[in-house]
Amino acid sequence: MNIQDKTVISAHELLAPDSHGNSSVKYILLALCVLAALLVPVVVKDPSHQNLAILILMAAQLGVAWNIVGGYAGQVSLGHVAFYGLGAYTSTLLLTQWGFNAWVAMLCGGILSAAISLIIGWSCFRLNGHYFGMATIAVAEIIQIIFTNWEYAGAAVGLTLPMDQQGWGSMIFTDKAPYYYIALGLLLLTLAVNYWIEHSYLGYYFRAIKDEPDAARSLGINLSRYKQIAFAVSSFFTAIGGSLYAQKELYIDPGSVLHTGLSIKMALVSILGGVGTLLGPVIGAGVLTFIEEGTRALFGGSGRGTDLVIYAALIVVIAVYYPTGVMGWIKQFFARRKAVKAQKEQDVQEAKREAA
Amino acid sequence: MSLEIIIQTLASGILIGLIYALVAIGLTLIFGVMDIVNFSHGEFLMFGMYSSFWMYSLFALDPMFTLPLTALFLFALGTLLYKLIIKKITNAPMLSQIFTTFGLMMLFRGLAQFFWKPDFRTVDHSIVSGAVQVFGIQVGMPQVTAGVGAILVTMGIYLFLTKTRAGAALEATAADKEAAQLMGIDSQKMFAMAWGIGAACAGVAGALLSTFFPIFPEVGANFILIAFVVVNLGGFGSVIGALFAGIIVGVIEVMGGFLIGPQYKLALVLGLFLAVLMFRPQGLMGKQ
Amino acid sequence: MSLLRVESVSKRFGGITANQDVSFEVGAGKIVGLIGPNGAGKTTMFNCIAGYAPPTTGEIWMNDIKVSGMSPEQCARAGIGRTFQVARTFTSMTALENVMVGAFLINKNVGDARQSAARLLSFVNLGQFRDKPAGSMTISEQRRLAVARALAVKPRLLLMDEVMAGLNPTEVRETVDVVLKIREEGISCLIVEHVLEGIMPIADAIVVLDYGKKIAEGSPEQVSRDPKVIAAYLGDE
Amino acid sequence: QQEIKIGVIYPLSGAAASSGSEMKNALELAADIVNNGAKTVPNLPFSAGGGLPNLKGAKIKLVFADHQGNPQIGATETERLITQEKVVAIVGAYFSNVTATSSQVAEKYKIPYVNPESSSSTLTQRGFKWFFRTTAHDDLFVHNFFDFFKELEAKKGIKVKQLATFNENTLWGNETTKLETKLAAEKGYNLVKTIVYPAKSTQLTSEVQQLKSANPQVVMQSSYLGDAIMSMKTYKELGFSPEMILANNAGFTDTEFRRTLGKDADYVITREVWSPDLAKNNPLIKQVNDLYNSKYKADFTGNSSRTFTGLMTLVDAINRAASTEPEAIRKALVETNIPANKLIMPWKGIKFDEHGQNVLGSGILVQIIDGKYNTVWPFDLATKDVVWPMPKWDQRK
Amino acid sequence: MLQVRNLRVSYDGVLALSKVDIDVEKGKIVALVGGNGNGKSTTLRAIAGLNAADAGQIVFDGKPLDKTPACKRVGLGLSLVPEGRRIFARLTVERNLQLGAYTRKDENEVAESIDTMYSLFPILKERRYQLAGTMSGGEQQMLAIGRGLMAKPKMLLLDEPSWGIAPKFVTKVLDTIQLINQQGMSILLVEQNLHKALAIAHHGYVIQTGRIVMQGTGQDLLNNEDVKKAYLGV
Ligand SMILES: Nc1ncnc2c1ncn2[C@@H]1O[C@H](COP(=O)(O)OP(=O)(O)OP(=O)(O)O)[C@@H](O)[C@H]1O
Ligand SMILES: Nc1ncnc2c1ncn2[C@@H]1O[C@H](COP(=O)(O)OP(=O)(O)OP(=O)(O)O)[C@@H](O)[C@H]1O
Ligand SMILES: [Mg+2]
Ligand SMILES: [Mg+2]
Repeated sequence: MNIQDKTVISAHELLAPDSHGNSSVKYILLALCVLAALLVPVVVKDPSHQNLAILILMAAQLGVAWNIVGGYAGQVSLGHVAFYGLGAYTSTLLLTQWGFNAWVAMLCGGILSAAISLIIGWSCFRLNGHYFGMATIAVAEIIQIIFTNWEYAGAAVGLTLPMDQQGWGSMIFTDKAPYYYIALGLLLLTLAVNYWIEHSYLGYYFRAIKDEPDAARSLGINLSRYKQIAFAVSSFFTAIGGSLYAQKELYIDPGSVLHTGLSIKMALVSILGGVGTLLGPVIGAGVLTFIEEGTRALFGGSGRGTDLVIYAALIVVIAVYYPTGVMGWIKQFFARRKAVKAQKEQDVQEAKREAA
Repeated sequence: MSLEIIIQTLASGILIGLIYALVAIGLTLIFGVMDIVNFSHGEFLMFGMYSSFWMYSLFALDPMFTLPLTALFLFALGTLLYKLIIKKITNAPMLSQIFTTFGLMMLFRGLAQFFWKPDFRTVDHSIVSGAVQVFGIQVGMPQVTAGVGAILVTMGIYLFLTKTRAGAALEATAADKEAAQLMGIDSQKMFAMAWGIGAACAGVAGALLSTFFPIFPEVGANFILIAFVVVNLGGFGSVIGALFAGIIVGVIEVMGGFLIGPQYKLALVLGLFLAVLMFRPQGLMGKQ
Repeated sequence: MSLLRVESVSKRFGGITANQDVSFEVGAGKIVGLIGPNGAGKTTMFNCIAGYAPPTTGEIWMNDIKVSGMSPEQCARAGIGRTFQVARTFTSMTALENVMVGAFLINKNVGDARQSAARLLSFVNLGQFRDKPAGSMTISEQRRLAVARALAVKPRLLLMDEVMAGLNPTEVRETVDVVLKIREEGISCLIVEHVLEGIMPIADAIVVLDYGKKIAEGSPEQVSRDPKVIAAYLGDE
Repeated sequence: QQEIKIGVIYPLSGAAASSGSEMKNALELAADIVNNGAKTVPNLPFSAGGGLPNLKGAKIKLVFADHQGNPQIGATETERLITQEKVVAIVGAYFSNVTATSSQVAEKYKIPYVNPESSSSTLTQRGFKWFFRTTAHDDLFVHNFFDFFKELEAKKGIKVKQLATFNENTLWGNETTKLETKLAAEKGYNLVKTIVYPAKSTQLTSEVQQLKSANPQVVMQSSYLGDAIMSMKTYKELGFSPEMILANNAGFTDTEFRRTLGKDADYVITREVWSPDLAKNNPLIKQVNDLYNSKYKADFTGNSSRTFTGLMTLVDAINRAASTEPEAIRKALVETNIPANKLIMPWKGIKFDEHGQNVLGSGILVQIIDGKYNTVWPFDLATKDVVWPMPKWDQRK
Repeated sequence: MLQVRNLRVSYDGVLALSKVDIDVEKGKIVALVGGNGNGKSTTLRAIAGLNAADAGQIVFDGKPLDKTPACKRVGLGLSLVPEGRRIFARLTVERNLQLGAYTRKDENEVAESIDTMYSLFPILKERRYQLAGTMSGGEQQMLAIGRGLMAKPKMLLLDEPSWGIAPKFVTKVLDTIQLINQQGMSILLVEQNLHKALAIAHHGYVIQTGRIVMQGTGQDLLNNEDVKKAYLGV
């Protein structure tokens, strides 16, 4: 079964000094990006645009979290929404039923999700490729069914967060800006953890497991332990993303936080940007959200689903023509330039040799 | 639970299970040959249903008579789809393949809605209608026809794969595309054929379903998850596995729904599926 | 003192017996060749020792640790390194990164791992391929890379499955040198090889399998004179 | 000339798109009547055309948005409508869960939100100030069922004792089940079976088997179209003949339901809010329905008529406010008092309580006979006598 | 029989072959030798059509092949036993052999050929219903050779046929090659067992970093000092 991602590139490679200028330039660029991101709510006043920015950040954060297990470790989970929903439900219940501080509730949701991911991983990691993907879908569906029927969690009716308890303790605001900063902070945190993983031995282990699990074992790597680590970290951050959703929309139900399409979207974001790369999901989230919101704003009122048709067509075109995502495309671009150069040199040398 | 109810639920479960199997066989075939999970398979089913519906509503042709046409139409659609799109992602990473077929799923649904409106359509009078009485239980005639059709098609596909040269070539291509080429097998043709046959299976399932199931752009969604479970349970790539798994899933769903409560019937099927995977990670009849 | 002890190991796959009651030892710092006709059960024996396919009966000991029944990763931690008959490199990584993955077992620090990996690459004469993606190396290069990778976990015993296949005599020589250097590091080697020019001159002992059974054991000279071995394996030349 | 932008948010794509497009039609008709007039319906407010008289003939402009049945998209789109399109009020959003999130956004921005057709009773229990619902909600509809049973016994001597509920597993089905269970207990009925089933099933055999073995007199059912059709087919196939199927609107009031099932759809009673035969008591209904029919080749349905009414109510408020200021519109909405004869609904009028709920709305029950919906309850509005029990499957011709 | 002219092949822009010229006359064995990674396999793959040529021509049996896809070349009588076996792991041994004869129509003849393969490699007969992937490395190699022969090609391209084969059998394999050659099949052979390969070859080419650097009769090359030093380890 061919599930390896042959065309994958590492961010390390992409950001390597030789391909993108030297590394201090890189850091300055990075700092500028963060600064720009911090200024968005100050510059963009329109709440609807701010909302768009938040949606991008949230989608990016989910993509980055998914990427840890789906991209780096190559365990294509198609049921990540389970953790998203668990996070959203846990924090909301703790907040509304137990009066928890929202931040603590959020953390609890993350920890609970990570713990549950260990159980799921324990049973599913023996499965290969598509079987694993399907098993995760099944788990997510089961969790959705449970929540749809669980009275305490509001069953199909869902849960509402109290809009009147505003403030940082309950993480409920009328303004968009606080949500924006929370989403940004969360994204940066997830990226930082991801970056750290990628550059530590874990990142190497994950990629090794993805490429050749059998060979990885011969090097003393306990496959399920490291898959578990990837899965747990990933589900922790996914759950936190779910909590943030609940805090922002103030209403959750199984249809909105446990919907299978969302799992796919988390993966799409990564794929679109470049699987197994640090910044790929961020770029992917930007592109996807723009396509999504753009087509809906432009064609959504027609009543014939034109927006969906265009959105879907775009996805297909991107998947077919840019299978390695934006990052892969960038890399290919540079690689081709390099190759053309090398070819020329080779030809020149050949000509010289011929002449000699 | 009386004996009558047991037999009745069993019969209903088997009949719906056969339909699941037929949908799943197309999926498993495409997967087996190309290693691609076709998320848009439910939409093939939907196209099959619409094909039957339109021939019925425009020309008053019964879905049973137009079934071969529907199969042919879907075969053409499958091969065309392969040539236009899937061909380009044959060697792409698994994730972009998922991405592509998922996009196709949305695209097909969108197109169906765009052209045929989101309304529910039905074939209200077909030559197969009413119910038959067997062993003291009632079973719907359309369901029985569909079940028989599903068995026939499955057997046909199985014989085709195991007994014919083209079947062997398909298997070889599935195993190693490049090596198959070295045997003189045109792998492009094989892939196109796999998509054609896979789509045709879904088309036939659609035609059979159209006599008793409402037709609407999103109808594929009702079947696709179960079809995936069936494919997995049977083992990716195994036609006979899909047949058995389909029946098992159908029976569990109906029986479980009756005994435990309908709201948990899908959970039950999924739970069983996970349990089986724990012991047989490659599915019931899958190859390791 | 022997490092590895294989004690009457049998391995069956359904009706096929791949190994039957095989016993032998590998001494510390020794090179032992495991030879035999195709299908004699050599690779299977490797899989038993390295934990990939537990023996049906019999035991395998590494010093005082019973490794039969342990998982591959536990075997690796117990000091058994291996290469595969099919190279199985991490194709999306560079040569250096491949070796680093191995090095992390000893030291989780990335910088240290990079250094020791670079050393090992030069050790197997792949220094110039440092940053080449492993997927685009030839099969024989990948095998040598696999040797470096296996060495990175600092094994006390290295199992090498046909690392000299597909090499021309000059390249075989180079590889032999690498094996000798490995022994100098104090690492024992158990080598499956059909390229006898490569294994016979350097082996301290040879074990011969045929149809899963051990048919001969001894020094290379003894074994190559053994009529049973000639009949089953060497052919009369 | 001023243009008044009103945001409307409905499921225009996805699973519920067909209902969505129907409601979109109704809204466009309403807007057209207000802006361009309609001579055939002189009694309908604003049918003179020429926009809103109190706003110097300002025309209304509908800005459509599609929420795809997704609560998050609903919220996002509502925000877009408010901040980008600068609409003065919102009408939406059909699905109760989407209405929940999108009305929350409107509440935050202090923009009036008129909800013509979401039936979850919780929506008006949130203490919102900007939320107004013109339709009656599930609570009331379920009460209607039990009132019907009581009157059935009192006036027709038909005794109903054994009930079963058969509702789909969504917000709507769940709330309905809860209420039905509660009321059955309170009013002394014997609830022999409570089934919640997952929507979008591929088959309903086990559910019907359960019903059959519980053997209730009446099945109270909530299903959308696909499931409604499939359940009827399964009833027939398995020979399940309760005395009555008392449906809770949705799939059972869809035109396709009758078309597909033909005779097999007969005798089912379903809760409705509107029916063309009501024209007997209120000529306005026929006039407006004819207009709609001439334009879209279909009759109004419970949904489209309510949506129409919702927008007309909002327009009435804006006109009375004589301003496009949200606060002024809200005030006008609070003071709404539209009499029954200005409506195309069988309601006593429109008047909101402090929660924004119209207290004068109500439901009706219609029975399908010979492929047509006939109002059978309230008895004083009935156009046909109720047929009870429905004949067994094997005794129909 | 086969003329390769000015062949140039690259992987992702990196040149693997440049200006390769090779001729194989009808009924001859031609050996292609060279060190690791010098482009031997690439040459064979390009001839078989698995790798697209950037430039150059391949003419087989008088017919230029540049437009012919790999699968059609088999029908013309050109068959490759690829490096690394590439047998169909999940199919049985016998099914593998049958597939080797995919382009042949006459079923009886095919059955006969299978028997021939079984007599050539008895282990295959013993394991005919075993899944090919569970065979030992060397067994798989034999199966790969047998499968290549099943096409009854006019010309056989062999990429390291003795890879992983026991010494006793290597001789047998090379003998077999000579035998089928004597029955009229042309052969282009890549083999690291230089002594044996050049001993049976009528003609040989030496390839280095993607270009042909030397050619001559098998014996000439064996005696050549440079070859001895570079490849024979003398
Ligand atoms: N999973 C398996 N199932 C069935 N038979 C197997 C399996 N693995 C190996 N065998 C059989 O066991 C025997 C020994 O195989 P093994 O791979 O150990 O041989 P080997 O000595 O390494 O041969 P070679 O030199 O050709 O690589 C072979 O006949 C093979 O067909
Ligand atoms: N799939 C590939 N992608 C990129 N580069 C490749 C690929 N296959 C081979 N190469 C490169 O092409 C060159 C020639 O490789 P080739 O396999 O033809 O060599 P060879 O002579 O057959 O070597 P060996 O004796 O190891 O089989 C090598 O430098 C190799 O790295
Ligand atoms: Mg072996
Ligand atoms: Mg080669």
